[in-house]
Amino acid sequence: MRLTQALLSRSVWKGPHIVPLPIGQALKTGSPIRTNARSCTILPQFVGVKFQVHNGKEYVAFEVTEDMVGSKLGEFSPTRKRFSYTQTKNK
Amino acid sequence: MAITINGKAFRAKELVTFYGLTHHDVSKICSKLGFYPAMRVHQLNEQQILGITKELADLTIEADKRAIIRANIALKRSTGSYAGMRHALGLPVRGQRTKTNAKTARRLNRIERRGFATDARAAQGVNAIEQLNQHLQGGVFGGFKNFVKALF
Amino acid sequence: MLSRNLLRSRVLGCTTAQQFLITQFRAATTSTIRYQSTTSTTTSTASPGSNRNIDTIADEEAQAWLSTVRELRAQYEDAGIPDYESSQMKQLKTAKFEPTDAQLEQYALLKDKPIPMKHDPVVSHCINMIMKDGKKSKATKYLTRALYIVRLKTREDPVEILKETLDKLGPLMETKTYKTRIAKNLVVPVPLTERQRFRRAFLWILEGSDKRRSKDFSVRLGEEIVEAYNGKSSGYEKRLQLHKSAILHRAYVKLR
Amino acid sequence: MKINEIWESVYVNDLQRKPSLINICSAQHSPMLRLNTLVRSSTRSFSSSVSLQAAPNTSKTKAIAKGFKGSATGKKSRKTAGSFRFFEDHVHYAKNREPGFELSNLETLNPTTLDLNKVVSYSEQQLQKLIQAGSFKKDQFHELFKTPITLIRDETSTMAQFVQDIATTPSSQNKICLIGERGIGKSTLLTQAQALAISQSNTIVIPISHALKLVDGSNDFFYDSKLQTYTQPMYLKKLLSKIEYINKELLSQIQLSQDYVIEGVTKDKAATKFNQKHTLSDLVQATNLAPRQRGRVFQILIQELLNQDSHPVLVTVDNFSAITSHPITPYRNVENKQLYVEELQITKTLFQLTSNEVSFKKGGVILATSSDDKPSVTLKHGLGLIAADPYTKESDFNRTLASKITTVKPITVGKLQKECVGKLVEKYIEANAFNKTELENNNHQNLIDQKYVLSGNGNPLELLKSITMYH
Repeated sequence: MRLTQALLSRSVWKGPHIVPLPIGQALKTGSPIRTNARSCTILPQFVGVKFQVHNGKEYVAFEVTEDMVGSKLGEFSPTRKRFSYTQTKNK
Repeated sequence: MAITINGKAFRAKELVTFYGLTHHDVSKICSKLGFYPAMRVHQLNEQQILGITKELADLTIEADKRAIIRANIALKRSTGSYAGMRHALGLPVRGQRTKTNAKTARRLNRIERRGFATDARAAQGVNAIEQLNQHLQGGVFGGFKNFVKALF
Repeated sequence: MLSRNLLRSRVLGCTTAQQFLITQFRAATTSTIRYQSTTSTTTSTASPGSNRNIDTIADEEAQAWLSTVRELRAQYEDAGIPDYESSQMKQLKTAKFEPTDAQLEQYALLKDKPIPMKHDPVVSHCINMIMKDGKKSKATKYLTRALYIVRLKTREDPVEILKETLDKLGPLMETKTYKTRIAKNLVVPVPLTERQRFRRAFLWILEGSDKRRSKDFSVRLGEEIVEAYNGKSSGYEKRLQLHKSAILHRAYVKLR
Repeated sequence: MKINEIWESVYVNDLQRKPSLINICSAQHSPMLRLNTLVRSSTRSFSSSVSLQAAPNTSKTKAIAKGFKGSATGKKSRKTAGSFRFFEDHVHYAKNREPGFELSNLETLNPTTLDLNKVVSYSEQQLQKLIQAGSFKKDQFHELFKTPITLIRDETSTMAQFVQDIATTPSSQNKICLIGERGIGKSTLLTQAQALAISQSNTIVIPISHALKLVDGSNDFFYDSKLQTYTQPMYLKKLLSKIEYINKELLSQIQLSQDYVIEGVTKDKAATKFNQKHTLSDLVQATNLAPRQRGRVFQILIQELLNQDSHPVLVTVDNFSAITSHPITPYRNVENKQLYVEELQITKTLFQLTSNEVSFKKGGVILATSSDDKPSVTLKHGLGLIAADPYTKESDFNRTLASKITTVKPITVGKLQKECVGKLVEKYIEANAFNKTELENNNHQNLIDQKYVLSGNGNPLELLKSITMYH
């Protein structure tokens, strides 16, 4: 990852965008965190936690790995489906 | 150097630019080797050319640079992020429209990104320094060196 | 002290007339009158904070200001709107220009003389042929520079040389094709006027100048004019071609 | 040798001054022809450390000069004909024109007889040296005449007085800067001062004809650790050869005051020794020195001239405003930081002279500004013409440089009187510079009145333009 990309997107003085989430609990129980906070920055503490992030319709589940740190939760929950043409409506 | 061309010292569109070499890099190399701003390519001597190749050897350019960029894209893909997905689909990554345009993305965005090739040999992964030497000894360089114009 | 109390009582009383005066007063004391200001002055005078400002002003000063304001008001009410129909105004409207004797004399002297032309007519014709996108001054610069080159190469008056060249190079006849409704088209030789001849000649010169090496158009043009003057321009072949074809079709010349 | 051959050989040989060719030119052809030879030679030549080390010039150089498009195989194909130059250069090049008119009965510029409002020419000796000094510029319409002419005006006497003063007083007291609008004659006055100094016969002239060349990055440079400054060998080569040509006899009269050893640049080149039997001329002419040693030669030359008091020294700088307008040069040091003008040897020496840090025992400095340069507050404030505005940008106002020219006296060059315009118009009529129709339609006085107005009430350049560039 290029450092600048993370840095350029947001003023440094603000720090990362942190949303209060029950991380400790999730780590203990291993239960997934269901959240709508797509804009929450993934912190190093999140590694190993399972998330279910809302994409506008449903909750997409994924597990945070080390490589994901620094990006947002929403990046891993795609909001759009690829258009595919179907011949009949009843299919 | 120079040969980059868009750099301050030697301007020659036809000569090679190296992938990953910025104007600032060129400026730094020229300053370090003591070239003056209006200097022209044909004024370089053997020693100075060696100096340039030495400087270039310390920079990540051409194949190395391409490898880095490919690795970055592969990482994004492997984490399953949105950016990685868009690369895989050959679509723009940063929210540009796709109804029209998006031609650059369609050309460039893929997991094994090629990067801009400076010439055929560069695309085949010929070592940068080898390439420079080839250009300086006859070949493309020989043909053009007399038509390199000063910056002014 | 009295006046200050008076003022204060007025401010607190807040009758409309009093408010107006105070408004004027405040505006004058801040030395800028804010006609367009959105923060209305009337509301600010009514606020208790404004009393503090008034307290700091000396009695005489306040009186002086108030009296001036009254005076101004009275003046404005007396004078009313300026009268644009007054005799002075009418005079200005209907005033006529009367030339002096000296001016008349000069007029008589210059009456029959034409205004001198900016350029020689042939030169300005050439300038117009060079001109692109209405950029006349640029075209003028090109031609004058070219003529300077001609001057240096020949050491003679370049305008004369240009005229002579155009005269030498310009074709005398041209062929025009008329459509007859029968099988064959009619090719008729037509004599050209001087302006037409110069036009064709100069366009050939421009054509020839494009084949020269300099990146500077004025240099290419200057050199081409000199060459054409010395009889070396490619335009002479074109001229010959035109003449040949005219002679070929001489049978069709309309003499009447 | 035909003229064309001479030109080609001069041009092709990298424009370097070849004594033999110069002699041929001077022997057979007009001075204007020589003027061009020398002006060509004053353009950049690849003769420095860099170019010496560079690959040898092959016949391809010739190909460029002649405008051929040569391929690597050496096959040449000529596609177009004619000159490849731009207007200014084309007009300046003797090959492209017939010899100019020779005005009869012109006196030469002479310090003893300076009649006001008189058109004069330069003497043969002055002309040769001035041409070599690069004093005649491209846009001065000298090509109208066989040899350059000049007008004696009010300011000429100021120059004459100045040249007299430098013969007796130290240079710290004689520093002037010519200012004025475009085309008003600043460079011409500078040339007149040089000519007067040359005819004074014991004045050493150091001419810097295009100050812009010092600071625009067009010459090579390197850091001379002994001198603690950046030197410009290519520029110095030209400057030293100019100084040597103009002051040949004078320099050979000045003996070195101490021994100098100039080291060879490589092991196989031995150090060159100069002792007190040698003169400055020997030093400047020394051919066996490496290009990298030219900075040292220049330093010794200036040092010796500062020490002596037998000969007055006149330093002239044309386009001086280029230096004050570009105090941060495009040259960069090893750390990729741009160099400040005072880090360069020649400009440093100039500012030492203007700020009285050093001073010739007898001598003076003439600076001439150019209106082509970006106007800078530095120069005007330095000369005391405008007050400093604390809000001026750093790029427009360099306080350090301004403080170094505070003791320089500004001399404003004014417009010509109508009388002078009349005198000049007469000469241009004589030289056939007018259009015929213009001469036919106007009487003499009428013509002068017209030209006076068209020249913006007496601007010489505008006057010339209104005559030659108006049809």
